[in-house]
Amino acid sequence: MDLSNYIYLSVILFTIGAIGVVVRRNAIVVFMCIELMLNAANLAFVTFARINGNLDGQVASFFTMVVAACEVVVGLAIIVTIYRSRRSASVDDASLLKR
Amino acid sequence: MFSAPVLNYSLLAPILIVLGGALLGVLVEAFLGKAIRATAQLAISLGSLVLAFAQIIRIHSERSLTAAVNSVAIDGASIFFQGTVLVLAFIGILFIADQDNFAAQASAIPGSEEERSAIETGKQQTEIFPLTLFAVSGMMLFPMATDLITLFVALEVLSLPLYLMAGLSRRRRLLSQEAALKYFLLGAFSSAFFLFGSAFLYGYSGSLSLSGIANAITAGNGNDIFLLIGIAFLSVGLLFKVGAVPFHSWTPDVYQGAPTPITGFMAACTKVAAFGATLRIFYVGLSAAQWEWKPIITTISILTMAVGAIAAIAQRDVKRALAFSSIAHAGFLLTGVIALNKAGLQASLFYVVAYGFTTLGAFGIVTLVRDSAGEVTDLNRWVGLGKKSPLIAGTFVLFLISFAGIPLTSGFIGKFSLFNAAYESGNILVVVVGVLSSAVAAFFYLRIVVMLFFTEPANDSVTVVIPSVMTRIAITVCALATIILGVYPSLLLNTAQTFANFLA
Amino acid sequence: MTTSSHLVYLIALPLISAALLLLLGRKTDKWGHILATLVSASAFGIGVSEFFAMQGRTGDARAATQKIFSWISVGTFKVDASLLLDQLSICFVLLITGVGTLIHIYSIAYMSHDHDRRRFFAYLNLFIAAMLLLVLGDSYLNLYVGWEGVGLASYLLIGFWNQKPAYATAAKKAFVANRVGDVGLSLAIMIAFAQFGTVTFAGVKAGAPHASTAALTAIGAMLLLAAAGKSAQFPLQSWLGDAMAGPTPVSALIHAATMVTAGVYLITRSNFIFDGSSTARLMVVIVGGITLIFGALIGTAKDDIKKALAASTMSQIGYMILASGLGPVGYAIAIMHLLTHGFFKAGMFLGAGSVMHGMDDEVNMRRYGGIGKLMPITFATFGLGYLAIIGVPPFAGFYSKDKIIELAFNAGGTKGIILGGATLLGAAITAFYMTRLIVMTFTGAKRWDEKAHPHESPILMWLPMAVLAVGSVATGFLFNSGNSLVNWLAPVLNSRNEVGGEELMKPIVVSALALLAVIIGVGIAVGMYRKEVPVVAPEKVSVFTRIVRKDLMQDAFNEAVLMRPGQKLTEGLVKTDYFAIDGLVRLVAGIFASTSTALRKIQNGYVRSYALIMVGGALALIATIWVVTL
Amino acid sequence: MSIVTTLELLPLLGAVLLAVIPKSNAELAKRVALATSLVTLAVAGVMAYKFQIHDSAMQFVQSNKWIASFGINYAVGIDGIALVLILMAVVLVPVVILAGWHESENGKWSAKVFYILILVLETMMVGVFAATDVFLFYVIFEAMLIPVYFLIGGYGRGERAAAAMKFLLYSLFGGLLMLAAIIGIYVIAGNQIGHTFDLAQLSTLTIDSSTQNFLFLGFFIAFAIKAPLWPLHTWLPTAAKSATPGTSILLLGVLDKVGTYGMIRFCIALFPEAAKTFTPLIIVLALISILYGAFLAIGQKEINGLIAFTSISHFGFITLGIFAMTSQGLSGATLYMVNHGFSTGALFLAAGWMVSRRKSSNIEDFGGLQRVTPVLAWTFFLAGMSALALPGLSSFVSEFLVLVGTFTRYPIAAIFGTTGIVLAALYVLIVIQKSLHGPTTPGNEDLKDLNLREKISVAPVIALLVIFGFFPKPLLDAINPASQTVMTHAGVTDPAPKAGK
Repeated sequence: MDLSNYIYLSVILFTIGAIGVVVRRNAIVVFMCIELMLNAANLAFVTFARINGNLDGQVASFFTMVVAACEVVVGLAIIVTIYRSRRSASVDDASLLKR
Repeated sequence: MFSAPVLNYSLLAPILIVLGGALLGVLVEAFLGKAIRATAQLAISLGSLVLAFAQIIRIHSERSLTAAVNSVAIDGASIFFQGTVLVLAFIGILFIADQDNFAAQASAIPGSEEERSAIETGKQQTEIFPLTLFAVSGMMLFPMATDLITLFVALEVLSLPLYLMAGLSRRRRLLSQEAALKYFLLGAFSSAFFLFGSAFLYGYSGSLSLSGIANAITAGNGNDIFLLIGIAFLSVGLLFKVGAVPFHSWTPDVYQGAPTPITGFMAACTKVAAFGATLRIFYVGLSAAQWEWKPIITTISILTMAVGAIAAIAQRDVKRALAFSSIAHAGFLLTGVIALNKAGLQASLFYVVAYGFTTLGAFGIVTLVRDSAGEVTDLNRWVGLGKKSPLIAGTFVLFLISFAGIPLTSGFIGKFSLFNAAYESGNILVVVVGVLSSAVAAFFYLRIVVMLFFTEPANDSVTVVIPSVMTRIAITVCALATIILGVYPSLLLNTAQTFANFLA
Repeated sequence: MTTSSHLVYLIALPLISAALLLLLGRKTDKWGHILATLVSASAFGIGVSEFFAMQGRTGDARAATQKIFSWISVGTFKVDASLLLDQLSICFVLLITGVGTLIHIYSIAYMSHDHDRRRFFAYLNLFIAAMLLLVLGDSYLNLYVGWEGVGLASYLLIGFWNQKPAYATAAKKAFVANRVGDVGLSLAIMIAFAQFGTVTFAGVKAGAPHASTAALTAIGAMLLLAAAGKSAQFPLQSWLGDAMAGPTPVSALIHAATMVTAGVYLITRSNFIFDGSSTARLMVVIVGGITLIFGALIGTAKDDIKKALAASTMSQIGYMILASGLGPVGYAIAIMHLLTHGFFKAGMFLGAGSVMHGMDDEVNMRRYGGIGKLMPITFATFGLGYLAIIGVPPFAGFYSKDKIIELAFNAGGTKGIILGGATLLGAAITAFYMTRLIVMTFTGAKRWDEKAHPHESPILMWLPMAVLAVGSVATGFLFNSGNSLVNWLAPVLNSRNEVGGEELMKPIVVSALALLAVIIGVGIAVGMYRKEVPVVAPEKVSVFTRIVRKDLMQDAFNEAVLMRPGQKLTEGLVKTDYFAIDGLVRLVAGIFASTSTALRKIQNGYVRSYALIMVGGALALIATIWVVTL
Repeated sequence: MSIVTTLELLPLLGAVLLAVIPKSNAELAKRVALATSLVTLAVAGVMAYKFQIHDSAMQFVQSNKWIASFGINYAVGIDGIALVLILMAVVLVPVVILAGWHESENGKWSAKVFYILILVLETMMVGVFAATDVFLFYVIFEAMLIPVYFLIGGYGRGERAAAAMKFLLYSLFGGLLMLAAIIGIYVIAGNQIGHTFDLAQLSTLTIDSSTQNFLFLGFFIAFAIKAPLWPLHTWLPTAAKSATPGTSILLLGVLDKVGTYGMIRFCIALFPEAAKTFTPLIIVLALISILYGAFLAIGQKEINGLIAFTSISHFGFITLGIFAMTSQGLSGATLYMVNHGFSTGALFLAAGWMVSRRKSSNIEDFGGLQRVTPVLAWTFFLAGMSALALPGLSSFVSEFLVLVGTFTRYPIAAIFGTTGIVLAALYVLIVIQKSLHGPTTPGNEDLKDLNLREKISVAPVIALLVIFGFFPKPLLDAINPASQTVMTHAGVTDPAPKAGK
């Protein structure tokens, strides 16, 4: 079947992720949406690897996963601390810094 | 069919040393007693930076693309940027060394018994040092990376530690943690864009390396939509890091929330690294597609200069104000990207150094202005500081004047060379907007001068703490650099000229 | 041309003494007035010796020049500080230094009670120096320096008692009116330079024949404006009356004998300009004619003895200006009247001063009366001056004024009739108001209150008066006998011997008419004022009288047309500056400030809105690139 | 090393010396400052003596590499125009120091800071007129703002902070426009003759007219702000009202001349064509300034504001003379710069003394001073006479030269300009009457007259006003060759007399 559909899919996933980041309040969910965007990128990489007929894209996707994992570690650490200190994971509550 | 990758360790030595230092720092943090921990950490960090710099000097004339299987370039620009990052990081660490700024135990809940005891018993955790070193290594890698993967990895390596460091303030921890959260979420968000952009560039060119992309663009037989999306999203990632409008929103909040020494470190070193990468990407990878991206980068640079300058006027918090001024400066630096000529590169090299010193110094001064509850960043309470401690206030004014780009300071030479490069490349509009917005910015800087010197002090308990030796050294160095680079810029300009080249 | 080496002393001496008296200040109070008088006298001495030296020389050699130093030299604009003493300027030198010295002497006594006498004499010397420079300068620019110099001296002397606000205002008024005239002089010089590439009299004279009539007319008009300012001619006449605020010797020297006649000097000196433009001459004549009637009318209603004399001065100078507008010989006649007038008017002013001296500074003639008996010498000298001015033969005024009337009639056609009529009318009115003055002051019953003790002035005061009186008797005959003065001046003014123009009527007839006019004027005056004079000016008088008392509305006019609009304009501009120009700047600043606040509001602290902004930005990026690449 | 450089270094040396002496010893600081400025004056005298009067080329030239990679040199050299302006500056500085002996005392900082700022400023004043490298000129042009900013803000009166801010922002705005223009011409040079900022070389460029117009405006606006030309003038009165007399003298007397000097040295020299294009507009602006400034001076209730507006009127005359582009106009304008420096200096000194004695700067509060403080009154009177360009005082020569020079090319403009002399008489005489004449207003009875120090400080200025009034030759001889060079470069000649013989 036509490979370009995978591209469309990745674009759709990325868009969903982006929308999620903008509309969802819970920090965890926001973070998930970002992960979704990363994976959309992965999908694009793999597909393009297939289209271009070289492996670079797939290699890239592995790197991405690793980096994403690190990001999870750091991200959760931050979110947890926030949650512990203010008993809420809502990103809207964290809005003391303004103006 | 796979051949084991060959690494040229001697050329990679600087960055490896820093990484090594970072790992060592982790071990120290784990095993050394609290008595000597801090000292050891400081020694290790500074030591590794010095060593790394020595290596830089050793390899300063080396040129190679194959140091790490074609994914990093050892060329003039990368060496210069690495050197700059190291020097600025060194000064940054001198500020960081003042442990009083950082949470004794990041994991402890703010105001909890646990935290209090940690402070009393001096169980000060010092993970800040290895984190800094990790960030530095990322910052060194970012400007030298020549393929999208390495760029992405470097980007994350420099960002992740910063996210954490932003949350480590001892006082106002809620704000600090909030800053960390915002920085992290938005940072990750932007790197997603970066990654997605890289994917599409790869899709367009079938190659991950900048040179490959460049060739593909010149060849011109790819799907332009991919190229377009690629450029756009990649730019989003980069512009976020340099803090350009409209991807700047995080800057004021994070700058305000993060511990001031970290803010200074971020403001200076991140800009260097980010612009290093940006310049390389646009000069090496995308120069052939300049007709696509020049207009938008021009628009963005204009927007950034204007918004940065104008928004600063109404700020009441010194750190936010400096954040906006750093945004404005990002705008000026972008003119160097648009110039897309050697002059532009040289100017940018000079500018990042000049700006780095000045901005570090400025934030360094902010750390000194305190009351019983720690730093005072409310500008209205800085009123009359010139009477209480003329020297500190005077130095701060010096930095402001340099920001404003008044002659005989490094800021002026930087602006001049950037605008000159932009004008040469025919972007006269940018130059005009540039000069006008610096006029606007000047108004804001002068307002601070008036507060410091010409307004009667409101007698509340704002004091200036006697700076620790290291802070004093750091500030002095920054001030001297600001003046010397303004009065006799040839020292650096010539160096910049020799190093202003990319290997493709 | 003879080159002389000591002309400069004429100016240097009084200038130095003025500087000394001003710089050394009170230290010189004791001998300051002596020094000043001696200096003035020695200047007169030099003048006389120069005069006789001149007599000794013939033809072109009579004129003497001295280059002192090169003053300004830029491109082709070269002006030397150099002096020219010719037949014309020597007349003035003698008048200025001669009358000047007499008045110095007079002032020693007159000002003896003023503890600033030294400053007064310094100013007088300053004036002498400036006035000499005015008449000795060999170029229009040098003349300009003297021109403004006398203006300054006049300003300082009118305002000598400037602690009285009215006096200070009078001084300012005089200066400003003169400045208006100076605009004319400056422009005349500029046009001259643009036309001839030089501003020396010789240069301009040489160039004049080659210049277009339009240019000459322009220069002439501008010179006339200058003359009007300095000589209180219509329409710049209004300052002279107020200038009487100055001490009386000043009025005598500056505002009667010398400075105010500088305008006449300027025009006669520029004869080569006016010869080239009949239009310019016509303007001169008109201005002169108007002023001589104007001044005479004002004179009829003045109760202040000095202001009455001032009005008469204005009118007499009108005669001179008129004459100088009537062709070659006119210049000479004008100068003749100028000289005679210098004597009798100065004399009468000193007389007035002497009266005031005796009446402790009372100036209102309605409070005089019958003083003649108490001040016989003053009365006598004044009387001689009086006979001279109204033109009774053989007194000085008769010769000069008669010539002018004759000239006026011979101007030809209706012009001649009008001008002649005007001069005749002027003569009649002059006779009227002068008689009125004499009658009210010296004759009739005494109207002063008991405090005043009129007494004859000391010798230092009456001696100068006497000398001047002699002058006002003899000079006319002297100048006229064998046309001596006209011939003397001929080389400079190329004035021919006989009175030009076609004779309308025989000279003897003109003289008869003039005499008739005088008799009528005197008769009316005697008729009106021989009987009791009310001590306060009667209120119920004709509109005409009221207008005349208000100096024919000259001040009202200036206020309504110049002052008030000027003040309005100033206030308007001050507001404009604040609200419009500076306001615009403030507006811009305000815009920036508000934009900044708006931007601050966008920074609302919500991560999600930041993310939204980023997404928007990203989309904008794509959109723009799209547009660009299309 | 060129004597010009020595002249620049001397005050700087003094400043360094001041920096090390104790803050407490104000008297010593004053003495050191005065001594330095006097030595500088002496050296300047030597320079003037060595100056070859008939040589129209730049003299005492010196050029060292500064920023090699941009072809920027420390290049100085002076011609007649620069010479007379430098002399004016170095004469005024000691006068200012001596006259304002106590000026530094009620400031925000110690006296020594005040004098350090003054001396640094003197260095820059010499440098800005001597610079023959456009970049060097710009650097000094901008850097000069800083000491003045602190002099106004730190030692001024009233709304000093706001005034200092307004001053600096206006100047900075203009300066930045000029920076853009400088970069522009630098780039053009790079394309034509290689990267340089050397004035002489830059003036040989061939620039197409539209670019030339833009670059010209970049320079001109900056200069029109400095030497305030209507409508860019509003900062000046504010500054003059707040600054100390000394600062005002240096600001209006010297710094603002950088504007008019720049018009000659840069606007006309670098962009002759554009200069011709804009001449009509500029002449109109100049005339507006002349009359507008005069009217507002008449309308002022505050004495320093009045002086400021008279200066705006005078700057109008100077600009008029410059752009008349005749030898009389140019030389006259240059001479005018010098004379205005002295006469405004004298005015500010006298006004300053009046204000400091009366503790008020409202004209209404003075009155009858001639009876109370005769010497002070005479000083003010003479300064005023020179402000209205009374013949016999130096300002007359320059004003008349400007007008006659203008008339030969633009008669109408000259006529309008000439009407300004009536207004001048008004604004001077009105303030003189209000402050010196009339009965002594209550509160002024026991004002002190000038003391010896004050007399000594103002005497030379008055003397110069009189001497140059009768003997301007030395100055003109120095200026003429330079202005000739400007004209020949701009390719204009004086109009010939109309009535040829």
